Amino acid sequence: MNSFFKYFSDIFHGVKSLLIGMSVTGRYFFSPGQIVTQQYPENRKNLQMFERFKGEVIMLHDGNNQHRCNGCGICENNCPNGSIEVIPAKITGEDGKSKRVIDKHIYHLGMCTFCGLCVKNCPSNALGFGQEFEHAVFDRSKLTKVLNQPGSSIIKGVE
Amino acid sequence: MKEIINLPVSNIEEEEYHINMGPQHPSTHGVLRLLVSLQGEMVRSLKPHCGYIHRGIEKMCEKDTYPQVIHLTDRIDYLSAHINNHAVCLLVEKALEVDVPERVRYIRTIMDELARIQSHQLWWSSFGMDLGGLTCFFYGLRDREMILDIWEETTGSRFLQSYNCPGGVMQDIHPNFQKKVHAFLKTFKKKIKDYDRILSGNVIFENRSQGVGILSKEDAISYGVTGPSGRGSGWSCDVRKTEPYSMYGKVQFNEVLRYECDTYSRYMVRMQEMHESMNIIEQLIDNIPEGEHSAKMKAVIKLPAGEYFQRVESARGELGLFVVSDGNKTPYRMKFRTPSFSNLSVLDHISRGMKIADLVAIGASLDLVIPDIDR
Amino acid sequence: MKEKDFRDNETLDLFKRTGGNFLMTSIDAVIDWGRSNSVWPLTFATSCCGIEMMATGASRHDFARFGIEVYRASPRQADVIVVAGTIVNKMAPVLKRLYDQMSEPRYVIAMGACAVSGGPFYYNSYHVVRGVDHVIPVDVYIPGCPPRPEALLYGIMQLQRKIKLESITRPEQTMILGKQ
Amino acid sequence: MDNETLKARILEIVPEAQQEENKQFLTLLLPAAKLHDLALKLKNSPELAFDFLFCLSGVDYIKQLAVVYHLRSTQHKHALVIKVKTDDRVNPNFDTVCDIWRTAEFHEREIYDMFGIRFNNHPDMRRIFLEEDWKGYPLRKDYIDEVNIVEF
Repeated sequence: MNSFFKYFSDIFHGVKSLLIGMSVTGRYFFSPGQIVTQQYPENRKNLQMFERFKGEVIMLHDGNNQHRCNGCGICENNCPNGSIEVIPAKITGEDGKSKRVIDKHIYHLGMCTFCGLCVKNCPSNALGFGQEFEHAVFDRSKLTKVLNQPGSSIIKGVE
Repeated sequence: MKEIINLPVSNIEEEEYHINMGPQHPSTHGVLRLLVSLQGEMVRSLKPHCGYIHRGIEKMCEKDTYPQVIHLTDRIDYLSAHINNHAVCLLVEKALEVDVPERVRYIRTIMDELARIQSHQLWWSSFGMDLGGLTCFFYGLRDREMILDIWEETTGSRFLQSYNCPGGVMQDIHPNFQKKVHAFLKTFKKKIKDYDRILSGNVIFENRSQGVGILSKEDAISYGVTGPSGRGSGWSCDVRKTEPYSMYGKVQFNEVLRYECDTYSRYMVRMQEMHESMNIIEQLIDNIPEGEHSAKMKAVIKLPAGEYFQRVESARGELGLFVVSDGNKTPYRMKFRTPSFSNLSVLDHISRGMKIADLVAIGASLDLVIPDIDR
Repeated sequence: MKEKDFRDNETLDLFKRTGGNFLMTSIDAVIDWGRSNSVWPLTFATSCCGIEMMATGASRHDFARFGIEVYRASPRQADVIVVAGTIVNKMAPVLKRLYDQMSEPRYVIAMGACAVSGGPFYYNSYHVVRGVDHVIPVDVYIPGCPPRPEALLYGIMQLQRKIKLESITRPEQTMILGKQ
Repeated sequence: MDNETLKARILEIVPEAQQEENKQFLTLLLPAAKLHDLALKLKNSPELAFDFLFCLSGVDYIKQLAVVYHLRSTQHKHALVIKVKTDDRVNPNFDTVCDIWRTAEFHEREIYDMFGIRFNNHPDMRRIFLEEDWKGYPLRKDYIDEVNIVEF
């Protein structure tokens, strides 16, 4: 007799818990205000990343195509996995002294872990984080970038 | 044909099947390989084979400076990345006797608890999915996105933030931080009731988890099963209580203990812990003191020669960090005592005699993160 | 999204074919349309990027909108393998076997720094494969550590563009170029 | 139990034990032969009751190889660190403690994998992370692997 009741109470509890679960999912089904899905490629125009978002490391250039990097190599030393290579060059300045400037600031985006040590430790605030996240490419070599723009020079008074 | 019929019956009963679960299997949560010996459907024994994601982090740490180690500890247990970083920072600060500002302690504690909540949310999603409830997967990950948004606004990354650094945190919290955390707490308190309604009270779920994978308290201690899995066996092993660090000594919270010792009790501990974490955050979030977000540290951090040990409570259990320093800027030896590694060792013991379908539930209830095992 | 908004169009130009008759190119267009809008991924995640892949499949980002409907647990039913996470020396043979079990046409997305180049574990590690393209040919590389879900969706759109250039009449051409 | 009484109590069992100064925990250096004996007593005597082995790590001190046991009592809340060292780098071995603390089984396999220290009477002394045919022990300081390691 006991097992008889147990059999039916099990069925009753099973149906009850099923209905409770269904009521939760059903509520979301009928409340379209709670839809969270974002339509990514369609909303691309007004998709705003947070201002601190770390998409890629960039070198900050001003309107005159000038940057603040003097090629000291502190970012390269601080990078935990060698994503940054600084190739310095020597040029002769206006006063006749040779000084160290940057030739190429090479950045391996495919290796970067966005730990932020390079940006944090840069003494002249030459580096920053870009908001770009659409980096997917077909060719791995495209992920190695030169951060200083062609023809750019250092802002006077920074070095 | 004749030979087959004449086979003695006992032979069939003793016949053992060996099944390879993994390294690519949806319910091993990564690349764990379990070599399971079965008798029929019953698990006789199993042998975990690790190392499919062994990346040699301990060796790499010996070449990195202390601030650089942070980006590696992120990737050990990526779901409690912030807590792992916290351990490194606490160890360095303890060794150098740096006094971090009060504000940093608050921020770190809040971040730790957010990490714990999101880790448990993800665990809840995958636990439900392993037992056949796909709804859990969607609901858990949906609510987790709110925490990721909070983090992204402050730290710039979604979940591997590298936000802690020795002496403090990388940057101050975003002005919206408190507002967003409040909004999250308010929403999540409603959503967590849904979690209970979907899974905790479900008859199928209860039948599949109650009485499955019994782990006694003695075994938990002997195997070193810490964290929610150990507390599900009634072992009070919360480092936040036994050795309080940061703000944990000053906030009021309960250590969640359950005594059923089965999969269900490990499940309930984690559900309760989310409530406790919210409780901790609520106590701290409005009282974050003003001040610096980082203490003054030397440019090159060198630990005095010696041996240091730091324990923290990560989302999976006790994370121990053992560092031997010889006075250089890089650690001489860095050992991570990761919770999942010890938790994995008990899997063989508690799944013997269970059905193979229960093995999935037991494995999920231990909340294994495979890079945490392999390092 | 418009063609010019995408990155790396110059590499994609290498795959473009000229010539072919009207009938065959029309059949190609239909088949490629079908293929590109139902790429089913394999449940294959080794570490952190796998969590972002799960997040991409979940409510907020929902990559079923791209026809990437279900994760298949068996490689025999999967079209694309998203290598999400570090591949170490012990795992490499397993990954190769999984790839070999997939049926043609099959695609590989290397997601995250570890799969692209070894990432954080490139230097000083003794057990890491430095880039998954040492083991299997890769179609699309998505850098990031981990890439955010939108970045994965973008990578999937790149893959779809690549699939649309395939030809059933001359598969070897796309094969050679694609799997250089 | 405070560190002084703890030390006195252990010195009763193993008189040869030496204390290492200036450590976070009470650290005792033991002769390897006495390790298993002491471990058994640490676990079983009611006033010591070290039932939780919370960290087990190998260290390569270049001249010596060491194994460090971090022990803790869940009952009395005291902690202890035991260290054993060996000069033998070719065939180092210690007694296993995995019959006393079960968690040691995996940790000892890890130490064997990384340092090549064998543990006698261990039920399953195989490599745990690396492949069976891996040459060398990576966490040793003299480990050289020109094929797999790219130096930074």
